[in-house]
Amino acid sequence: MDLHSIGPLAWLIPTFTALAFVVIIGMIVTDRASKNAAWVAVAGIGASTLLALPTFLAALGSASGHGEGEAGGLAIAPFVKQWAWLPMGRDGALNLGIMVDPLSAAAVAMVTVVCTAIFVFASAYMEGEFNNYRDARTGLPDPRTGRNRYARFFAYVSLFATGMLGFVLSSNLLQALLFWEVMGLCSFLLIGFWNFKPSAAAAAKKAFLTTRVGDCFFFLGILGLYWVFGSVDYADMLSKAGIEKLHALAPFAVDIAGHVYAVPVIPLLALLVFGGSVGKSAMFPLHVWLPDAMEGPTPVSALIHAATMVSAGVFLVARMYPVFSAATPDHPGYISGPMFVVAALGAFTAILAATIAVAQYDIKRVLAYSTVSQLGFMVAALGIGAYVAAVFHLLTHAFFKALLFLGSGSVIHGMEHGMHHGQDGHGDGHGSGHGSGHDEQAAPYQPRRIGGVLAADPMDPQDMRNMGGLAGKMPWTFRTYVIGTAALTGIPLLAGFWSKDEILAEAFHKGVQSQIAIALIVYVLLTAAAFFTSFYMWRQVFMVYAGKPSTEMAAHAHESSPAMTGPLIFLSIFAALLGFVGVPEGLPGIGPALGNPFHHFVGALTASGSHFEALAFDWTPMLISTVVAFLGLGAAWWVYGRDPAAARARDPLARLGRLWALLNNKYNLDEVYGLVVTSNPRIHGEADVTEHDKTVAERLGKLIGLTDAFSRLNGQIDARLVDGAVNLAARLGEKFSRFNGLLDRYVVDGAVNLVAFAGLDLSRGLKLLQTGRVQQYALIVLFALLFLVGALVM
Amino acid sequence: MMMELMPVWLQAGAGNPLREFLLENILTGLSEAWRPLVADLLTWSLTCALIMGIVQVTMLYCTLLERKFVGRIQDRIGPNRVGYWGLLQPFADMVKMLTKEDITPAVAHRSVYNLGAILVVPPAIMVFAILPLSLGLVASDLSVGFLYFISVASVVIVPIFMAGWGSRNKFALIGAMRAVAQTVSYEIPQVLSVVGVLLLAGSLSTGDIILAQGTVGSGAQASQGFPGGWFILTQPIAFVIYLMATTAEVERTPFDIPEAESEIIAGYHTEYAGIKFGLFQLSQYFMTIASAALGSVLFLGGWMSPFPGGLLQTLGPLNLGFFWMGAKTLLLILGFMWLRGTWPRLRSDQLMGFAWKVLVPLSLANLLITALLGWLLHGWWNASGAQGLGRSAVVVVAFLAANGLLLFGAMLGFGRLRAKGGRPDIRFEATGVGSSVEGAA
Amino acid sequence: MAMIPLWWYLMVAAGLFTIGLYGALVRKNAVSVLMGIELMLNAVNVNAVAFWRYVSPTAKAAAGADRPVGDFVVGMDGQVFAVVVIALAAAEAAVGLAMVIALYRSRRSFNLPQMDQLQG
Amino acid sequence: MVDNWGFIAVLTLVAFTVPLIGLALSWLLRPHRPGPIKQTTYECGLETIGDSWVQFKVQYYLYALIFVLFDVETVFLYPWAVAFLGLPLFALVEMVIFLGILAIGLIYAWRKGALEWV
Amino acid sequence: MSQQTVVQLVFGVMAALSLGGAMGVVMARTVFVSALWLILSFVGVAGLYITLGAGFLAVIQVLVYVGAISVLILFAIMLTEDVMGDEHPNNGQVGLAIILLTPLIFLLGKWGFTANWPVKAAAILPRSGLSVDAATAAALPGALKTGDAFLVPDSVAYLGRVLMTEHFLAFEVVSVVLLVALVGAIVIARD
Repeated sequence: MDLHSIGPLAWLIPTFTALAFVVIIGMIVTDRASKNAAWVAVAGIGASTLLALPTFLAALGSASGHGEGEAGGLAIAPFVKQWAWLPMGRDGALNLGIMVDPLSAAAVAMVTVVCTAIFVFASAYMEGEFNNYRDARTGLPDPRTGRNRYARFFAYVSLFATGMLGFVLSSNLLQALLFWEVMGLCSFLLIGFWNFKPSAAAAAKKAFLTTRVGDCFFFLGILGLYWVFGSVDYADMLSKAGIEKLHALAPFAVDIAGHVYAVPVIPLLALLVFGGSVGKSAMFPLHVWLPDAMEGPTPVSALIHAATMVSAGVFLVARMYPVFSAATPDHPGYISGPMFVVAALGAFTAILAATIAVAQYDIKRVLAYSTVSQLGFMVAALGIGAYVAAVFHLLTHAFFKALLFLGSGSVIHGMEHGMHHGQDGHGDGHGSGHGSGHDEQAAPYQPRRIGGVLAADPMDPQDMRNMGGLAGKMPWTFRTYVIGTAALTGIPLLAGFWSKDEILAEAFHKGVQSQIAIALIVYVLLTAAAFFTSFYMWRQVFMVYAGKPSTEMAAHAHESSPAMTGPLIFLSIFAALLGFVGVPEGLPGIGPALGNPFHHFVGALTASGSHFEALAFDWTPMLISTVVAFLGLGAAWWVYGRDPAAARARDPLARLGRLWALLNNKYNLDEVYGLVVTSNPRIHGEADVTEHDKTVAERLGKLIGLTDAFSRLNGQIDARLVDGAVNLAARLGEKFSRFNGLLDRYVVDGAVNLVAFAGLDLSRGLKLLQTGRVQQYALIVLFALLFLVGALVM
Repeated sequence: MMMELMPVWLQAGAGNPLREFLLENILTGLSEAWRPLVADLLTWSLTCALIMGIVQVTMLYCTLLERKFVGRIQDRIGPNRVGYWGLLQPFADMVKMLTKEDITPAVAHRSVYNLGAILVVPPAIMVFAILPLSLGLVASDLSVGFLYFISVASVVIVPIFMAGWGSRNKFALIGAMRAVAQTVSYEIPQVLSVVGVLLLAGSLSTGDIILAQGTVGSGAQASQGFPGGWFILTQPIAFVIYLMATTAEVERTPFDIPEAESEIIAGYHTEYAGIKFGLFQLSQYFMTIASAALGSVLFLGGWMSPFPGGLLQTLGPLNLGFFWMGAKTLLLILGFMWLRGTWPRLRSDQLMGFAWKVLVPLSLANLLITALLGWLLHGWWNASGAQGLGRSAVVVVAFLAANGLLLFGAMLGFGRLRAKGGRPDIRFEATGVGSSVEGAA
Repeated sequence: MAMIPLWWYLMVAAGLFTIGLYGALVRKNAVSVLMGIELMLNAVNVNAVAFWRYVSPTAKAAAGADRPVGDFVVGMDGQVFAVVVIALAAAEAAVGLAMVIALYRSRRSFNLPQMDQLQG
Repeated sequence: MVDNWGFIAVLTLVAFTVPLIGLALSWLLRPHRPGPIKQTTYECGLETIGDSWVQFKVQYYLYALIFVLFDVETVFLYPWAVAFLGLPLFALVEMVIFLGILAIGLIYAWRKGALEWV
Repeated sequence: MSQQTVVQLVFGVMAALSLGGAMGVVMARTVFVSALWLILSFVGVAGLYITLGAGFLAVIQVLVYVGAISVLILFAIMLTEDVMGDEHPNNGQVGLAIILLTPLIFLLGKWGFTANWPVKAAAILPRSGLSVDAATAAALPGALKTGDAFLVPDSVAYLGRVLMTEHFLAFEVVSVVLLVALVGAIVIARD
């Protein structure tokens, strides 16, 4: 099919899901909510898929059909259709539109397919919500609210899919930001879906506010890019002309009141845009929201972690790649400033999250940190210029991570059924009065700590220490889960192997052969992270599936319904086979036969005209990564696989002592944030703020030279200030910059100096800044405006 | 379209014979710079005087007519002492108003209180600018005529609110709040119901709207656009909605909650006496007349003769437009009076519910079917060779059928709502006195 | 034509804008602040319509100077802008006043200086 | 149709004179003997309790709110209606969408009980 | 000349109404009275629209601002007890605001006055009933052909046509904004 015949219809792809959203909301409003809501949502995303796949194929056809050599016709001229949204003066308009290029075509196909599987899975998974909803306060069954909540869930996920599809297909940055924020809203709604649980409500707030910090940077970046290009259209920014403009601009002179300052504009803008990605893709230091996002229903976790939200951050960096790479002279092997930051942050996040994941017990939390770690892989790959590898990993990861999350959902579902079964058997009245059909963290229990690590809650269906022996109970879940794990850990021939290998190979090539320091660091860190990845994933498999059941729950667990296992099997096919589209051409045997179509398709970077040459094949990194993967598997077997039951009862690695506790407590990062960013535990997302946490916090407070008095004072100040989005965002920004380093500190000082320069008393100025009085803010804005205008005019 | 047909001597601006006469014969001594201007101002002033005269007299005798008519309905005679058949009664009332002592409550906010009474009149007079008296006898045929009427009429709520608030009296304030809430609620169905008419007429100008209702069939007055004749034929539901909404807009029985004397004395003008009270009455009567006139413009063909082929449109050299216009307006005014004589007052909740739950959905539906039918048929009625009565009959029957279907559907729908225990429902609820009910936070 | 110079309108708009901004900056009462904002929106509208009237392209410009075409204003951009701003002003007033009412319910006050916390 | 706002300006001036003339005439003719009892607030002879500038219920606001938004709708409806018969079907579709979205609002208000006058 | 004087006089009255009303808004002690001044200001702005030849906008201004938004404001005031006025209606930043606003109005005035706006010499506004030649009609979207003449579209119809074609996105977005405002305001205002 020709892209020019199907391309103009691409706007329908997000429209179908949006329509599903509207229809379901209509069902709720007219009190007609029923299980049909799920089918409306599935129909919506299904229609999107049915349109997205031909679009993808058409793009594929255009890319290979018209192109000469590697740079396909499509890559030179992506399909763009725009409508004027807001005509602005004579020179242009803000547009709404769609852009189909290799990147967006591949991403939109991935998103729709994965979302379809997730939606089908959710239709069965959320049945508990439908059937057994109980009022949180009275504990009485409340079928009407249950119906509505079930429908509302599907409305939200449909809107979520709309956000992602719209974002991916956007033809300009502003529209992308719009859909980006739609996703932000939906993540808030969905993470807090069980909002009667304080922890879920807190996690939702945390996710929302944390990503907002990134979004502020993103928006500033968009404004800056508009300032430079006079347009926010990708077609203008990423075209050859745009890139040339970028090169011409790189060190930019700003004339303020006669003084000329050289401002490195492009790196600055690139980093601002990257700020958005840091928030959305949960890079350090804004990664804290993602693990807490587990408070949402499991399909939501799959949605957020695999197909949509976090991919959006990586997608953004990939989309804006020309801007990132353009800031510096264009010679091979040179890593530009912003890319250096991207690579370092990515690699650091990868290893940080991978080590944290090793010490988690919650089945979903392990996967969450795994996601953070894998996102680190992708971002690091982009940072060292491995564009194709990063996009490839983005796609494969979406499939197997969705598979793993859905698999964990199936496990939790089975465990809950086991729990109810056990209750019936024992006549135990436990569990009544909780609000939902699912009991993810519902039971009241007294948290104990053993060696600084929270002990298992025996009624927690998500705690891996309560599992075991599920391989026999849930055969299909087990099989697909193993495929997903193998794919993620890079066992040869599965999807993750090829994509991860490509990243590592590029890093190896640049680090070892081209002698680029950052690439070498990235390579070492990522290889280590790959080892940990293999270790914690196989640890999880052994803990969950191997041996004899550790609890009654696990003993009575049973396989989920076909509506849930079906999507698992479907996704596992992709997890197993998708990698073959990106096999290096140089690989003896299958390589030349398969021809690496993915690289040829995506490798020609959209519009900018440049494209990526595939590396010459090298056995060394591939062998190393294979060895690393099997080493991790072996280590996991050695530690956990030999006697799974004992390992569940007492973790062998707990012998590491304080290091183990530190890892289990995520390097105490939440506590550090609690002290430095906000002392309000409500946005921690941690429901179980225990005495231990407080002692940790205090110790840390002393550690970094803060007295108890200071923390109390700080607590009081913050308690007054954490009262809303505006104030909080300002506070977060300010505190955060102080925490984060010299650059930001410089900005804050600059702002203060500005106030002082105006002749205002310094302390009064600071007081003015934080009174919460809107009119004073407005006055300050007016003052700043006049100052700027005055500076420009004179 | 029919410019050449119009004797434009009331029409403002160039071409008005009166203006030309003044220019050529009276104002010859003035400088060129000032002459047209003074001529304009003089013409306009004379026009104003004419309008004011007609409107004032109509208004005075409307009060008498109302008392007589309602008296008849209630088996009374009505005023019959002052003058023959009570014909001088309005003037006696006027004298009484003028000579009564003016009492301002001590606690009132004086300036707002007085301004309220003053400001309530001008909008009610200003709306007459766009109402045509006859063919070409329209003072200012604005291209936004109908909207001008609605917006100027909606200004009246501001002085009403000022009156209620400035009096600093609980009854007055509650009356004002009710009046405003009711007026704004019924403004929406009023405005929506007319959209169908405007759509078919293709203009907001009152002159154009009347011309679009050219007599059914062919003849000198056959409309060049819409062939359906008077809009009451093609928009009956809109007509009924418009009448109801208008009745509520001018706060007449059965929609006179704002001045329900059994509950809140006299509503927002409780504290007004003498001429100030009279000004409120004046404004209300003006608005009633203007609304009736607008109703006849929109739905009854304005100054057009009701007979086919323009029979009795002219009598010799005299255009009888003003007669037909007056007769139709009077008919609608009598309709309002009839309602007042026969209907009990509605309750607040019924009143508000009726506007939003019945009239607004109904007028929206009416608008949609009108748009659909208009779009389907207008190509045909513009292009088809079919002329005359046949073409008109097809259009009228089509619209009538659609209206009938709509009415049927609406009844089914509202019936189902009622059966489901939904709204609109009828519940007993004492409105009680004053702040205890409405003042509750 | 041009019986009134364009800059007269711009002056009036500037005055309205500044007065509205003054109201928004200094009034304690939240409703008054909203009124100030409405004034500012009106000022913007006056500007938009004035520019539409005085500087928007005419048919002559659109058709090319060599053609015998009247000087009709082409386009309604200024008016469309004003209409949309009016709609947005209505939406803004509706939500803003609803917020004021809700805040009043919890605080028993209209005064902005007392509303320095967003926690209810 | 010649828009003539000049006439309306004159009519406005005249319209303002009407109440003023009435007031002036009345001021000449009427007696003026104010007294403290006369100037009390009228409440059927009872003493007034509390200030009359009382607080009202939120229902009034909700009505005004819905009114405002529908009023704005008419701003768009009228130009559409006037131009409608010369426009393609697309205009009808647009307006159906426009009205549909607003109807959702009305239904929402209805279901939330914002239209109940209690 | 004289006609110009009168038109300028009318402009002056309208400008005085709008600016005086605006001053009243920020000077009045009672909120209710502030709202009344605001209405006066709105009426003045409507008058300015008329002098600009935008009759539809003037009417809309009265309908929406005077007839609707001010009602909303008045009702919001009545819903609260705080209608008595305040001895100190301003917060503490009057002086600061005046200091900052003085340069603002100076700047705005300077730009308005000195900027070289490309003012059209004799632009004619669309107004129904004027017939034009075919060449002009070709440049005017919506000119109707009746017989041999081309009629300039009525400005209201012209506006409707533009809203439905060129600016249809804005048009549809407005409906969504109104819906959101309606839902949001109901949620916020109800208990």
